Amino acid sequence: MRLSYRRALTRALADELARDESVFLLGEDVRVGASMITSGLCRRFGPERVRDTPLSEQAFTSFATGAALAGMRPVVEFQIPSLLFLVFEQIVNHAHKFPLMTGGQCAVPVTYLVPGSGSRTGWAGQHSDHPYPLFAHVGIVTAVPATPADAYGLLVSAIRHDDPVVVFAPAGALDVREDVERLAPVPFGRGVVRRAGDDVTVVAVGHLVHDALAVADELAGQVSVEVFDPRTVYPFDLDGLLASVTRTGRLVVCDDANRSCGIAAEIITSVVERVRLAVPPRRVTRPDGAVLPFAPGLDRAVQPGREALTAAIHHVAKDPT
Amino acid sequence: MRLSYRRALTRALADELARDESVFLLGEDVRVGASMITSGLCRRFGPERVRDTPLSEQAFTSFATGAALAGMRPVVEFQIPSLLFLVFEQIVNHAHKFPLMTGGQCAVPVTYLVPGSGSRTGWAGQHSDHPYPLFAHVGIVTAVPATPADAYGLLVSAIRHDDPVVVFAPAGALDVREDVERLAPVPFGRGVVRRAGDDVTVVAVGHLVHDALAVADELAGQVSVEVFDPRTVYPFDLDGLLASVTRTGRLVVCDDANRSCGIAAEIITSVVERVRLAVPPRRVTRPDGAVLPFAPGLDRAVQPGREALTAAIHHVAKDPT
Amino acid sequence: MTGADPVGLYRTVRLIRRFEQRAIDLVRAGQIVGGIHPYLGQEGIAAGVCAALRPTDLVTGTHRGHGHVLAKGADPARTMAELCGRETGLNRGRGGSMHAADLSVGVLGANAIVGAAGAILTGAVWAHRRRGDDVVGATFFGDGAVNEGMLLEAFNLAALWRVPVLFVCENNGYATTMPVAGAVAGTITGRAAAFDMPATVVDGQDPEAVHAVAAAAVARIRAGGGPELVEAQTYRFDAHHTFEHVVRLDYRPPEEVAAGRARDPVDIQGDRLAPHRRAQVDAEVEATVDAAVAFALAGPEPDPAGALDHLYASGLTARAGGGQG
Amino acid sequence: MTGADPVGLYRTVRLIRRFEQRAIDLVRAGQIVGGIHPYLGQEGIAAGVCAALRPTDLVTGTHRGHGHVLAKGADPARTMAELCGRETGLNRGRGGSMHAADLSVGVLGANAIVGAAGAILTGAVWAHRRRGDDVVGATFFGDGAVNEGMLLEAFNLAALWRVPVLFVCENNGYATTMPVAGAVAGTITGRAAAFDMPATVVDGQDPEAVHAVAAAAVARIRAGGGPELVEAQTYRFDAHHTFEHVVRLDYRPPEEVAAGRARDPVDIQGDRLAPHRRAQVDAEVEATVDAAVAFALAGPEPDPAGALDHLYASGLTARAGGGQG
Ligand SMILES: Cc1ncc(C[n+]2csc(CCOP(=O)(O)OP(=O)(O)O)c2C)c(N)n1
Ligand SMILES: Cc1ncc(C[n+]2csc(CCOP(=O)(O)OP(=O)(O)O)c2C)c(N)n1
Ligand SMILES: [Mg+2]
Ligand SMILES: [Mg+2]
Repeated sequence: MRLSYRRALTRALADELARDESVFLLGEDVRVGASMITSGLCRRFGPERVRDTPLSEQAFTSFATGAALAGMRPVVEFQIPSLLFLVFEQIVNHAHKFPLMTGGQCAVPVTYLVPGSGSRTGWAGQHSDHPYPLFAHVGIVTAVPATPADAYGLLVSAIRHDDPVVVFAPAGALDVREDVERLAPVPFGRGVVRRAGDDVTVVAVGHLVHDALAVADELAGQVSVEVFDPRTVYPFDLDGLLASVTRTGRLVVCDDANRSCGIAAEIITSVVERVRLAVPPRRVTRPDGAVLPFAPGLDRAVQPGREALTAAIHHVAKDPT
Repeated sequence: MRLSYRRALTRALADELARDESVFLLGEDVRVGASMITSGLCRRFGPERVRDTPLSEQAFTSFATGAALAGMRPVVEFQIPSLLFLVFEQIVNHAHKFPLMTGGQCAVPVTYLVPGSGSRTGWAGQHSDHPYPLFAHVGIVTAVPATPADAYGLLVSAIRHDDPVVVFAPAGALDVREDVERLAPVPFGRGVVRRAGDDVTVVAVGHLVHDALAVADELAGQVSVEVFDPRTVYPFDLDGLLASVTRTGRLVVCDDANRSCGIAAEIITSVVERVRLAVPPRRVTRPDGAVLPFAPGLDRAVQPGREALTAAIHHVAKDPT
Repeated sequence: MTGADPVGLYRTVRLIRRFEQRAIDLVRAGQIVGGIHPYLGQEGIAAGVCAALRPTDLVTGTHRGHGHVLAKGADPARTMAELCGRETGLNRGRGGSMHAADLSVGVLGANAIVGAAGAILTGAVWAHRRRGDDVVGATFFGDGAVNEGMLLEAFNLAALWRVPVLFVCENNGYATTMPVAGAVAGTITGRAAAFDMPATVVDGQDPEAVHAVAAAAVARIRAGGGPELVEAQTYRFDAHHTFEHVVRLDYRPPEEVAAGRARDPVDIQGDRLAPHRRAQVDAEVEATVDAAVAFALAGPEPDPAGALDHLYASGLTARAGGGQG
Repeated sequence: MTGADPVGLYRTVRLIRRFEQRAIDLVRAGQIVGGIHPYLGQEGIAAGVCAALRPTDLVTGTHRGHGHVLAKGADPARTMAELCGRETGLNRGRGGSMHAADLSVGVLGANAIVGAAGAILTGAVWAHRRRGDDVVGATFFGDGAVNEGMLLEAFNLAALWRVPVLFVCENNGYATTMPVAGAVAGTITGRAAAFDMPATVVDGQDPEAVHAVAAAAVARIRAGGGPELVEAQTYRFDAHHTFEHVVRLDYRPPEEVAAGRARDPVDIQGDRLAPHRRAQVDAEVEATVDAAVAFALAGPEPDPAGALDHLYASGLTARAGGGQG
């Protein structure tokens, strides 16, 4: 079956809505499906389960928390990644903290879905963030699927999970298509080697997995690159990565968030705490404190790209042990 | 002059209010001084410049942004660290982004002051966060002073700085006193070696500087510990740290934020990108996703403490090269 | 709704009063760490509103939340144990004063963030209704909270979707040190009118008056009339927080405090009972509170090894933070 | 305030209309990347309100912001260059459609986050007043924004501190695909009443009516009467965003769209001019817009080496993200 990333998300929502009465969707323009993800779902499941909300992100995020406390499994769609900044308190201070603070009296199974995270070319500074490290820092399960099958499987797992989960669907991956045999839930904290290699391990997150694969193909013959896709950045599959990096001894991490205190830092630190690398590792990320400028050439310049990744791989591969 | 950390903050505010008409304070209960930091300032500078606000954190944070755009230098006090979650959008999406997005037409010189960040024993889950890595990630200048002189100097620098600055004054440092000769601004991105040593470099943040010094004293004779206080976690004084760690070859980072994507990860990664350590580095932090439980014994168990730091230092010092 | 039960109301206000006084003693004795926000003087509101609710109905409280938790039916002993941070507490000592919760009696928790609970309660009540449960919810908040955007968003959502919620504003005249007039443009009831919610003002010092207004509102709400707001005008008899017992903050004129304290809900309700009946209830309450304190202090402190228990309901385990790499 | 200048108002609505139409052409031609939120149909509001302001007064716009920027006096050529992402744009190509700003004419910027600008404008106006500048501010927002808590908090702050701000709600009936009735419990003007702000409803399709209401409100506000709200009822003639030109979303009945488009502010105002005068203005506007497009397309694209220019006003430099370690 040929499946697009977008349709995979739609399919995941539809399957879970059909499977479990306690699942419902909440968000802005989800009935009409302005994000192109929820299209058709209102017709099938009705406006009670595909609920359009007023522009009140804080209230509807907390409404989802309350509904989850009462046994529902809300999926909240956000139209813009930075809307997560607006509801950060509601997610981190309430949804995340309730189970511990109540001494285990409750669970808060909410999924926050951000279709089109990262740069959508031309949407500029306030629409182009990719804040998954913020959620990894506060300790909320955070998935950044790279492929249609993973988009399906991670979203399904998120909905079935008993704690809050954020699913970032990068704008740069929404148009990816692939042949999929079987759709199935994908477990959290289980990465996957997308391409085997011997010389350098490249960890790539989200849409950058595809860039990493392209670069690896280009470099084939010169450098043998192994591409590791963590799928969830929290929890992170450290064992999976260590299996790769203990072989290659060389590590590059490529991700589309800001550099400082980002997931690349976390990955590299977790590795060097345990394993001696042959050469110093490298990060290919957004700059510190990045704000994406509007003009397409500037926007691209701020994002991690294939050139920078190629340079980093060459650097790490050449570096004498 | 004997100065307490609290008084140092008050003094910094008073000096800047006196020096510059464009400085003003904004926050909840700042007139009466419920946080014990702004006490006496309203009497001296009047209620127009020491402005009590309704409980409308988002509006008054953005009000400060607007006032800054119009040439003022607001200092916004927050009573609880997690209130920064509530205004995260207002700070990150607006105050931080305006200069770039307008192509350099404006500056947003606002100081966000959080007196009593981290655990105030017994205030439990929603009052005990220490979210400085979030601001380091988004690229906002973030100071975590450890001493009264730095509390003064970093707050003064923050107020004079032309970009947003967050100043965390850890609860664990508020009662520190020291003899201070001269009060002066402290530059950002300039760390300081609080104690010289040869065997292991310990980077400690905020109140943990004092714990690190105590541990270093205890270990004197066994392990010679150098204690490095970065003072600002963003920008971070990497050159200063490298000077230390290239000598010792051993690194432990001790900070009171969550582990994943925290400042400890950033520091370690920045070091290993450039320098080969003799042995794997270590982190002493809060756990991943930490929520501070109420009971004092549990609260303590979740925070990084002297025992864990001592163990980490021993481990790193003993580890064969 | 049936009429008020004068003895029941008195028992509740008296219980909250004595519970708070004993809790303050325990703060002074160092048994409650971090202090509390005493509910003294405001007891009539929690008592009156919760008497209008059913056991299956839901409530959320505030940072000043013991009264709400007790009035809704949580065990005073386990509540006091929670304040003392004991394993025997409602939240196994993980929540403390500002987070005491007992979902088994419909208390979704006190909440330490001003204005945050309204939308949470609205979602919970809506979810129950979808399942066919005939519940309503009551969410308590202070006069300070009506300036929080997140609460105003919740007003809109509840009104729009006709979620059966009673919004209860405890107007005690101050948000910490900020007087209402310095913080609220317009009025509190006007905030409700903005969202087409009926609003009623009631004397919060009179437990029966509160009960009457709440019972009428809850009946309308349960019948599908949509959410309502009640503004209960009250006065906080003691400190904003017990830290004020140590550090004097100067913001309420002594005459005002004296006048406020003169209208005591415990006496107002107590005077409605025959003296011997009142004395009887007082004795019962005393025994309950004595037992609560004893139970609390006898409870074991939680084992630090379990500090991260329940961090994830899913059973996910977090890496620890110690020096173990 | 002096009375309306019919020609001036017409010039502005016509300018905005033609600017938007040409911008849509440039979106189709791939010269404006990311699309725009067209202001078509709502021109009378920006024109009428800004005609009631002085050059030194301040405004903030919205995601649908070109009209506000132009009406307040920004250069159409540099505005169009900004939309095209050129170095010659208002923001040196760093902002684009949703962030176009020109502080030199009092435009603190369009703002892409719904409901966010009100408090920012309030702070800026307050700061100017403290310095003794006799400015007022006008902040534009849609019907969707009145459900955002942050905007409601701003209403309270402005009203409480009597900051001279005009809150202008452009009620075009929809927030993206959500009709007002599905989102707003109560009324828009009731939101103002809640904070004791006077509110006026005006026909947003009639530029002179908008101007009259705005001028009267601004005069009261400037004289110290405190903030006010104007609800301008209008209709969006085109898509929420140009992506709808590509992807059809079904939410507005065709009859409604036809009826809405029948009341065109450009014609309503144009009909007040003598035909030759109108033709003259049209020609002037055409020349201006032609020149703006030519200027925009002739402007150089910014050098990627300057991608992080102005990230920090303080001159702090950020570490780059490339593979350079
Ligand atoms: C969002 C938020 N802002 C600030 C605080 C700090 N704070 C705790 S209680 C309080 C005052 C609350 O006043 P009110 O709502 O009137 O309730 P009261 O204390 O009078 O019962 C403040 C400012 C908080 N907990 N949450
Ligand atoms: C806080 C926030 N929520 C959601 C969005 C996404 N969004 C952009 S415009 C829009 C609709 C705005 O409606 P309205 O305020 O009525 O303005 P209009 O588009 O009709 O001019 C939405 C939901 C946003 N930009 N900001
Ligand atoms: Mg109050
Ligand atoms: Mg609209």
